[in-house]
Amino acid sequence: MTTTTLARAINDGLRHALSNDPSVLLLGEDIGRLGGVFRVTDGLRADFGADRVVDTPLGEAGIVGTAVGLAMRGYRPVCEIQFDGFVYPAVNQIITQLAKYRHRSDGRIAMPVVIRIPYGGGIGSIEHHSESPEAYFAHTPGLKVVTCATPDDAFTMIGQAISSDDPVIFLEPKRRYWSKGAVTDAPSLGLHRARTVRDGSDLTLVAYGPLVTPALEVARVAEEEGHSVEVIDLRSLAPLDTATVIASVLRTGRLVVAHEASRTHGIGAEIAARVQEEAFYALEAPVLRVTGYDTPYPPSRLEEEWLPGVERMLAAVDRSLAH
Amino acid sequence: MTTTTLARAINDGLRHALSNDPSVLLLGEDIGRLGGVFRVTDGLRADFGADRVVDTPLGEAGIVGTAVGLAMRGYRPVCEIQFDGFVYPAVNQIITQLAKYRHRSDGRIAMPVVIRIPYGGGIGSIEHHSESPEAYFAHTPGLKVVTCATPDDAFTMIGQAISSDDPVIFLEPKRRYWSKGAVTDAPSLGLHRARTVRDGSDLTLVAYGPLVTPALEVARVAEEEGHSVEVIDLRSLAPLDTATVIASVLRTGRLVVAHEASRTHGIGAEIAARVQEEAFYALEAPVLRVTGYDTPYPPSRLEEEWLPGVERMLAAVDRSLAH
Amino acid sequence: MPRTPRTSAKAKDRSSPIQLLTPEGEIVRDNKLPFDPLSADLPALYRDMVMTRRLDTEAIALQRQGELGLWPSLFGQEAAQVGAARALLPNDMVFPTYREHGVAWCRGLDPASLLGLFRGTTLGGWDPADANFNLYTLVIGAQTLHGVGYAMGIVRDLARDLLDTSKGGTGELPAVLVFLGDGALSEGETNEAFIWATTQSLPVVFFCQNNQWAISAPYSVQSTVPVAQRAAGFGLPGVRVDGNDVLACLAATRRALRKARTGGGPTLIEAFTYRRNAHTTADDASRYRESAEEKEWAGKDPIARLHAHLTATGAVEPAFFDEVEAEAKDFAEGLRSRCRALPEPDASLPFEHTYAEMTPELHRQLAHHRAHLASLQETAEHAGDRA
Amino acid sequence: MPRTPRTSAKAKDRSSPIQLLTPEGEIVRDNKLPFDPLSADLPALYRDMVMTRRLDTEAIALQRQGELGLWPSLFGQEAAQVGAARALLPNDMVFPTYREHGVAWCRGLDPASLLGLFRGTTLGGWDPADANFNLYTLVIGAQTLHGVGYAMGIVRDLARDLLDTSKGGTGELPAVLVFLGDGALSEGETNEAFIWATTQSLPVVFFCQNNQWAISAPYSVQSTVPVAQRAAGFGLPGVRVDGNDVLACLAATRRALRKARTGGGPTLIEAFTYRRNAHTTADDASRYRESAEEKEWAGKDPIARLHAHLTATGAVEPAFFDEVEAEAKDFAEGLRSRCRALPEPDASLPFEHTYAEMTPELHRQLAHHRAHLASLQETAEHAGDRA
Ligand SMILES: Cc1ncc(C[n+]2csc(CCOP(=O)(O)OP(=O)(O)O)c2C)c(N)n1
Ligand SMILES: Cc1ncc(C[n+]2csc(CCOP(=O)(O)OP(=O)(O)O)c2C)c(N)n1
Ligand SMILES: [Mg+2]
Ligand SMILES: [Mg+2]
Repeated sequence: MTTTTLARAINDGLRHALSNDPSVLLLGEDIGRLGGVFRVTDGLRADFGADRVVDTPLGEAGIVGTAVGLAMRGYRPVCEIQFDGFVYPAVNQIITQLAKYRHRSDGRIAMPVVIRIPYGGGIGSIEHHSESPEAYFAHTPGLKVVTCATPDDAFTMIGQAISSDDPVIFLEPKRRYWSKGAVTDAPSLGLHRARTVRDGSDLTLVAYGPLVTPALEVARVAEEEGHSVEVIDLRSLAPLDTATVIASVLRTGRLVVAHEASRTHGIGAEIAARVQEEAFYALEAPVLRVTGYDTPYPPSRLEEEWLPGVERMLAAVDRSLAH
Repeated sequence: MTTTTLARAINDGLRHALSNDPSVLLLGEDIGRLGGVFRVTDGLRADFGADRVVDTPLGEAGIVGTAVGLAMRGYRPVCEIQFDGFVYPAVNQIITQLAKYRHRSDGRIAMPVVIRIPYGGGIGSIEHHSESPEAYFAHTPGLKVVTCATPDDAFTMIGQAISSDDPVIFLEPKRRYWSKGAVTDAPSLGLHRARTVRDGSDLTLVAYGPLVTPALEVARVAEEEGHSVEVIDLRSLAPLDTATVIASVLRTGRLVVAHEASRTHGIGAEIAARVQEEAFYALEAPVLRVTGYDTPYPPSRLEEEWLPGVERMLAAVDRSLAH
Repeated sequence: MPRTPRTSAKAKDRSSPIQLLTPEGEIVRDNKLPFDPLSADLPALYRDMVMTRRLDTEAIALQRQGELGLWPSLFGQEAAQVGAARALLPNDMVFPTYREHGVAWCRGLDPASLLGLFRGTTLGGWDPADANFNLYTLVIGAQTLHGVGYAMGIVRDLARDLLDTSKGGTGELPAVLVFLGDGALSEGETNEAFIWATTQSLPVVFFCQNNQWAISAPYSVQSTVPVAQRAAGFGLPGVRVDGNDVLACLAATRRALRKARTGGGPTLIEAFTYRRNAHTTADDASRYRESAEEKEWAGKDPIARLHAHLTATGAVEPAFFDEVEAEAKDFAEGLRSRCRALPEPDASLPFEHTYAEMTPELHRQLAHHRAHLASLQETAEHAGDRA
Repeated sequence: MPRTPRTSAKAKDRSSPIQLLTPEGEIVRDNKLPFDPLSADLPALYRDMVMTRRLDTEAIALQRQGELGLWPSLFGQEAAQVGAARALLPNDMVFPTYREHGVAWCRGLDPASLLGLFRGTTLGGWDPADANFNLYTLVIGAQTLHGVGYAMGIVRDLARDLLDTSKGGTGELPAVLVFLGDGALSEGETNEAFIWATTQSLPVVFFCQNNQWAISAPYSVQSTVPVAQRAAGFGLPGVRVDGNDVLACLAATRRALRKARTGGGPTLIEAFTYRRNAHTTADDASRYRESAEEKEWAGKDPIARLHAHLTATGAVEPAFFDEVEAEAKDFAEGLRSRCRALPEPDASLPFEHTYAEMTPELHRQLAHHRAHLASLQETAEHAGDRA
């Protein structure tokens, strides 16, 4: 067990995969010589060569499109998109090709492709560098979407994603890249399972990626106020581990979902829809959502307040408990 | 008042806009000489010239990207995407540019651009020709998304969309192109208002685009069985006219939402999330969804059963009423 | 025996397509594309083109009879497809668009399997590994990047010693042959494919059938210069051949593939041809083009010119043509019944093929769907009960 | 007085960039790009470059002081930007990337307004109509299509008699000048822009600053041939100039803009230059390139060579240089304080600027947000109460 940053944990996971499976290779802009703008691929080109850690031309469609072709030839490409806001040129290849190939080919052709995307706000950056595009992908049949909140999960999940025979959008909470934590080699949860990171009995608080840390803080503060909040780290956004969430809500009767992405059609909407359907009589209050607003991401001087944080989550918890 | 097909009603609406506003122009693949693969732009090039009804190169990014530039120069471009499944090469321009320009420019630059997309299944076509991509756009702040179900609305709404100073994704239910109906010049509803197309008191059934017709059929059958179903045609998917839906649910206590798009993160999820939040105590049963499944669109021999239709809606109505 | 070819009269005009077999059926020489006519099995090429055309004609008929929903006809493009395909080795990989029925034929793909996609029984229909012929791709341009990525894989297989280049004695890589249309040149993705292929010097050949139309858009909507010239901008060689000349297509593709296999990098070939039918059976070409143009191109028929050549040179017995005709007729009849016999898809397949394993939600949805199908069945059995 | 220019020694090498002002400060002639040195105001160009560099230096300092989050430096590209910009007429429209601070300077944009974007107070910062200088675009390549669309609008304005081309006596269209980087050549959208511009013969000039790096990717990752050669593939003229030579950049852009204005269609200009700083203040160039390369390019400095020329020819008094220096110093000081004075954005702006009118949902969300802000305020006032 070692203590390391989330970025380094992913680096370790990539290194592990590159070492163990010669069919793994990395593609992306600036991932080689530079080691990526966040240094997540630092040192990998030196150790595995430019053929396996490929500095690509500046074209996201090219990155994903060639990954599709590589997968057809038996490779397991791991693509890096430099920032959340730059994934869109690749969306045609992702949605019409990567997501659909298995189905199109009557199950014959697998697409074991991982697309790593640093996502989310809070780093004081400029436009297109702070977005949360997860719902676009989670709405797309054929894709899997996961995100990690701790170095431990980061290490384990990147490995699981690379082993997956389905395409995985792997979302990295960029403002947590430098957060440190223990990395164990304990037997781990399946890639598509949510994790209850704190037990509680009065209310269920669901978060993922960058908001797991503030969600735990919310539970701590709530406890001081006499409320027992259960916190679930969703981890997998597609498929959703509805079972874990519903089991919790059946006990607590109350649910708040938090994410940075815009509210309308965000992950919270789907969870609310499922929970009200499957735990209708257990709900003592409506499912509440604490999310980014339905505006484009604001200039960074506004982001601290614009982003859902501890205060807004606490307010929602209070509101739910008051029902 | 005349009776015409939905396709022709849009054609009339486009003609009207081209006649009345010299800053309107149409861009798209095969819209000129051919009049579009569905003939929606039939005759317009002959009447308004190749500079205003522009046969473009085969590139959707180019279509929307140049529309953005035209809008900056004061034009009101109306883009046609040939089929739902071919919008994705344009998604970068739509999401990072078209949707965000007003916000980026501190409100200075308007993007009065319409993107017309024939969408939905049921016409026995091949892959990429039967999809329902509305949720991607409805999740994108800065975009408006509307769809029509009747020739009357088609005519009115395309005109309203072109007059809008915001970008509008205009979804045309392709399997209704040949449906006939009256086109009035009655004073019409705002572009972003839902319409109650049938009053009822036991349950609210929300649909839009291609599913409004079967929803009305469901209400008819239900009536024979003694149940009074209110049918709402949503018309606007972004913004959602939540007020109309909630007012209805406050009366009926029951809600079923139907759409062809995949279930997870579809429009139904957002409606369920809002209604359970805002009409929590009025709901006598969970909000139910009747939707396309979470698979890619199937080969056409399977579509009739795969698509949500009268039978599946009726089953959901029964299930809700039995709660 | 072919006569010693004379030099093509057109050879001097730089941009005019290279021709090795004239519309009159004469084999000519062009220094820009050296070719030994003895290296080609002309009767076999003739047979391929006739069978390909018959496949096409038959599919159109099946569409008219309601057996297929749609059919994109290759009529007029037989030489381009057969010429390109016959340059391939078995371990080369092909990335077609949706119109390469003639390439499929030459690869030995079961022609009936091409029909499922257009009949609506599948979105694919064959195993790409069977004949090294990928699935059809309907999103214009998308397959160009797949072909490039596949070629990146080949190069890496080589580095990993996974390629047995010693056996068979070629000492060469497999190559990738990517097909695209003239319209596809306008999609950004296609241009990215050129960039990736060139900067990595990949073993890939882009074969563009410039049939001069992208549905209703004449080539002038896409470009002011020939397709082959696009290559110059990206630093890969471009070559323009008469796409109705099976020998020129064969020669150009052979040369480009050889270059690719030996590490010489990619090539863009333009086969200048003509889409003699409408875009698909759903299209009406009379709305956007002149029948005079269609007539003109009828006079440049790719099959007729090889027929003329084979006849003039006496390379085959007259009976040969009858035999091929008879074979095509048999084939067409078989195809018809095999089309009707294509298996209907099972309703659970979309659920099962979305992921490697069904998710819990898909399990639920499939259960729901099965119940729905059962109730439909029931409704059908007790028709009228409900109303 | 400039001497009669001699012919450039490099003029014979087709692919070497055209140079009109040598690194030693000598004006030379190149038949491929005729230019009358008297047509340029050399001291003014010198001043523009010095002020531009000072703007850049100052912004870097502001970033170090924490006043800006980030700054993309143009250091080394002053000649390319000033040369291109000084070829513009007022009613021409410019579509920059995010590095064209020198172009902004020449257009007369308030330089302080460039800082808001990097300070995080706005995503834009100026009205594009004020100086016919569009907002910065951060998505690589996206602006190329905007420029092309804008040019389509110009042509249609002409058709609608909305352009007063008679007054001012030019009889010419406004033109569009689109900037892009060498990396941007690899995005599909950029290539689509070439297609649209060429097939419609639009009044647009693409000005590519090939600074040889796209963050850490050397140009060899993007292409095996010079940027200007890309043009050939699309049928538009390409021209390659020394991007550190303000006269060559001016001359090439002038010629291309004139051509565009008179209906001659688009041009692609490659200004071969060098990004002397890291990609942005957040980048560390030592991770991916040699300092020897950086040193080599320091020797080709665009300002030094014009300084040498002005000194050698005695075109300006020695005091001129001091005056420009003093002006730059004043400007820098003013910029610093104006940066700090940039207005903080109001929290309601994102809500108000998402649509022309706020939707009901946004009204609700803004109300919620205001309540949230108020409660934060309260919490701050009664700090510690909660815990
Ligand atoms: C991305 C995309 N946009 C639009 C279409 C609709 N479409 C199908 S075929 C076609 C024309 C293709 O022309 P070309 O590339 O010349 O190939 P051809 O049909 O002539 O073989 C178009 C526009 C599509 N399939 N994909
Ligand atoms: C679509 C997209 N992908 C990736 C990025 C991240 N990025 C920002 S600048 C840059 C390099 C651009 O290089 P170039 O076009 O040469 O311009 P330069 O920075 O050299 O001026 C990259 C990859 C981006 N902004 N947009
Ligand atoms: Mg074509
Ligand atoms: Mg650069």
